[in-house]
Amino acid sequence: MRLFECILLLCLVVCALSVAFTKDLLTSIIIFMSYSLIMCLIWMILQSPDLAITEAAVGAGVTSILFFLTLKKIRAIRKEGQDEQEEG
Amino acid sequence: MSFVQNFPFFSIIIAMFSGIVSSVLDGKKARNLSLGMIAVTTALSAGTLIFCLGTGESYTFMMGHFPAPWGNEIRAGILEGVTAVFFGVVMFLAVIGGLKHTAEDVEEKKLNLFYIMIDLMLSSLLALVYTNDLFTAYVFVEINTIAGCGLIMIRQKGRSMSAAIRYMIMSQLGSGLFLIGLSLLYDVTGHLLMSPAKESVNMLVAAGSYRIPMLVIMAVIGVGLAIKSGLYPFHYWIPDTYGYATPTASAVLSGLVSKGYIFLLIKIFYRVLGYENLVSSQMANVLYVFGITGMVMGSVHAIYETDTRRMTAYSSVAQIGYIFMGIGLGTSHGMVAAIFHIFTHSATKALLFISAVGLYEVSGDKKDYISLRGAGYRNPLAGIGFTVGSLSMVGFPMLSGFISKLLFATSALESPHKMLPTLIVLAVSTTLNAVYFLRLVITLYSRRRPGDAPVPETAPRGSWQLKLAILCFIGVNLVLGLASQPIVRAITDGLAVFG
Amino acid sequence: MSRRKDNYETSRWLKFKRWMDGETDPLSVGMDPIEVIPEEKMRERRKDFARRKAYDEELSRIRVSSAGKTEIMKARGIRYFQKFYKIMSVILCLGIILVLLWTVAALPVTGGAGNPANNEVAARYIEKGLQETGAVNIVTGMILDYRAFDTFGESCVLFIASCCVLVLLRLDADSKNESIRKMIAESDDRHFEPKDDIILQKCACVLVPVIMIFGIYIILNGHLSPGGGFSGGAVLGSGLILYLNAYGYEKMSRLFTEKVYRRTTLCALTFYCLAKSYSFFTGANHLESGIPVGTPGAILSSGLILPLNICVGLVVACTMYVFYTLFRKGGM
Amino acid sequence: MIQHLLLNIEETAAVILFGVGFTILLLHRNLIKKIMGMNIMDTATYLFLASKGYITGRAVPIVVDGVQEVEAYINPVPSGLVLTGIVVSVSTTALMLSLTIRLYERYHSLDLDEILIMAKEEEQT
Repeated sequence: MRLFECILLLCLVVCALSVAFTKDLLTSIIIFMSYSLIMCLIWMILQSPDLAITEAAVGAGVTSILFFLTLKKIRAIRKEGQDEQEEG
Repeated sequence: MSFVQNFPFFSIIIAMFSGIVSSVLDGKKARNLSLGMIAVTTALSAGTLIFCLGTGESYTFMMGHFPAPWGNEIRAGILEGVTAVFFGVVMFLAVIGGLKHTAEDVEEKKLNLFYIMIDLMLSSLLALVYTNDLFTAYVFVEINTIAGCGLIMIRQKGRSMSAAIRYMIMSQLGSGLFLIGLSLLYDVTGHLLMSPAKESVNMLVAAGSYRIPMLVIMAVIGVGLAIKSGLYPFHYWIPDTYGYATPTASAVLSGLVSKGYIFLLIKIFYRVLGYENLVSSQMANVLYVFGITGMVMGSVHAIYETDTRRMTAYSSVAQIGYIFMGIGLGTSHGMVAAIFHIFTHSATKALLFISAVGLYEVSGDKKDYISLRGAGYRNPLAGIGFTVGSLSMVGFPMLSGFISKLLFATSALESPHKMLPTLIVLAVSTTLNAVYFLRLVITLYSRRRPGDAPVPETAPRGSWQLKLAILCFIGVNLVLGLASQPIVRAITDGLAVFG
Repeated sequence: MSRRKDNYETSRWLKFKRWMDGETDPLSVGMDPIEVIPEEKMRERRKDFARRKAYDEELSRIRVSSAGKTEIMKARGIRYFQKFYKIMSVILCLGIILVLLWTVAALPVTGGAGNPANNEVAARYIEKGLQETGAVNIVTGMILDYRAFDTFGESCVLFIASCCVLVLLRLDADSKNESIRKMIAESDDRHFEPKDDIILQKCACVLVPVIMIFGIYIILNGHLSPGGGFSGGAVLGSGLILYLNAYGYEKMSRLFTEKVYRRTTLCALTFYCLAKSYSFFTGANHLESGIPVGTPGAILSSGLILPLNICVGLVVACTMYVFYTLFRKGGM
Repeated sequence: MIQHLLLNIEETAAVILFGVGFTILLLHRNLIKKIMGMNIMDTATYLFLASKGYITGRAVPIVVDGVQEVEAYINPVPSGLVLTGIVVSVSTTALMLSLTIRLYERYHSLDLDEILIMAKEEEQT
């Protein structure tokens, strides 16, 4: 169990670093989502199911949805801008 | 237990409740509710203050059925009472003074949301003043931050939104550091309430254990709250934030929000970490150095600015430097001076921002200070208000700034190592203050030149609310300047029972 | 590129590397990747912006600034600053980590029963929590009874954040300029809204009730099992979002409008505020609160905790849903 | 020191994550990355707190079979604090993301420095 926990913690650090270094935003959001899920597992190991359930619903769920929506909105705005440019 | 002792709790809850109710009201009703709420909470705080002055002691108030180390608690004393009354008064006048501009700057349908921010801002400030629990402090710091961000970006201009995101980023950095400091503190003491936490901190210090964590805790909490209150090296968000928000928001943010954090910092230093530990661990000296750098650099930046409101904002950086210098002096007199300067600065800065609005109104809303030439004749009351504020900042006798400078100077005489640098920096900073504030005042009262931009023909639009607010602020300044003795005594007494 | 061998071209490593660099995006076929813009493009981009400004009604008054000398100077200054930035960021990161590691090395060992944090405070929560609060889940009992003021503050944080998002993203139909933008936003949204996607609808048909029931279970059993108002509310909110995605705004508006949102949050928060004020007031004045604790373990037990959990759950579910709709189209 | 760090492996990981998140929040230029950095920083603090409540060999703080000895359960305080903290961080995330959307609508950029320059130019002209 201890070994498993260490591996998970290592994964966390790797995820955090790759969030910092990936160039594509969608990729980094997905990595961030998996970061939340790993965090949720660690909290399960640390005997706090309350936190795990909240993190799964909020961190991996709602926060990621909000990030995705932001990205989508930005794409929509960008598209609009491009259309306008072509017309002009 | 007398009924008056419930008042701090009532004031926090009333402020929160009116915020919640405002979400379904329309703008005007929300405004009236908000104004009424601020008046009521100020009265309640005054009641608390009178009660505490009568007993001369502080008391704790259980939030729930469980006593100290288990349940939440708030605590009220003379110092808390004075601060709460003062915050209430400044908030009320700032809201009154900016009423007309608020209605112009905010979309009509979103006006009630603005007053929700004001209500929750006041409740969080009161909670920060009264709280006796570290984690409650964290939660209300967050409310304060988000409400502050809301107040900045409610104007929905490009510049104010970019200022808002900058403010949010810096505040989040501060909150993150503050939270990790709390976690470390919880780890080594096992308490979140201030009084038990202080007991175990004292035990740890006496036993000499956990030296490194204690040092890091002090550093991290100090830096976190210093970032949030805008001490010099972390001040980059201040000019944009104060310069481009709606007038009420500028006055509230500069006058109250940063002061709330500083008050919390003083509270944590006194009631948890122990001021003597702070002094012996050299953290006080670090704050002192930051403070005196800020005093000089803030003023230098202000001299280079041409936009009046940004200039005033940079002067805030310098004044926050004064407060941290007072904390860093390491004597109780220095602390009294710092707390008195909190009051001075919030009254004066709010006065400056509000009367600057009155001057802009008659000069065609130009940002440049040159365009204010002659504005003092066009809107006399705002001109007088701005002059009084400037003179107070410079340290003119009879006004509040003079008293706080006097207090700083006398307290500096007590600490032999810091006496010389403090006095020199005080003199330099006062000179620099005089340079840019008097330049502004002279501009206000100089004749217009032929090349100046034409002044709009409209008569001075200064509403009666603005005039009332300016008059009251001048009054507050004079009270702080002329009748400073009882206030200083109250602060001294309050600090004595604070630890 | 052309001189590379075929097997390298198709190797997984290259694909992975490209994916990491954001060149190709296997996950979003047909969508253009949003990447971090290199500095060289900045001036170009700013010109784009200037051109775009002409279309913008609000910004039309602002004259397109000619790319004068100052601008180039600024861009160059920023480029130098950025290199400095990168080096500084690494140094700062390492510095913070080292200081904190130095601290951690001096902290008590994790998992030790005798650590300072495991003192009489935690002991009382465990030993007497069941009798004093009636909650089987000690954490819930702690946050909703012993330290309820914090939790009330926390709901206010959520409330004020939703107010700020409303300020930023709600498009009111009244004002002239905004109405145009609302139309744009709506027409845009229809691009993305799946119209009668049969697979999604059938899946949602099965999943939405399950998610809802799970969310309600978490809320109602907050004092008996892991979970509580907040996590349950988030689950409920995501159920609502799924329903919205499958069936569209029209069907949703029969069930949930802005009025419903406002009233629900108002009622829930008012009840929360009044209930907790009553309990704080009686507690501080040493009065009996008169709220029965009930038999621990039963669903109707533990005094105010169950209704408070329901309130928090409602607020959170509504807020999450409202965040979603505001982000998507700026209204409900 | 290294040995002690290995004993406190959760805290070690937490402070490393804190440093990474802090740096992303402070110095990354992309706004969305900044927000993610803020989230990483917050969750790192929560991991730190949660590991402070953990006691080896003890169970979840939910009373089972009426056992109410201190020796049976882990410390419930940090869990409660973290629950509160998670709500705070999701609220600030939503607020900052909505600000990002508004800024992108206006300036068509996610780069904070660029946004600040453009805002300044817009003001001056």
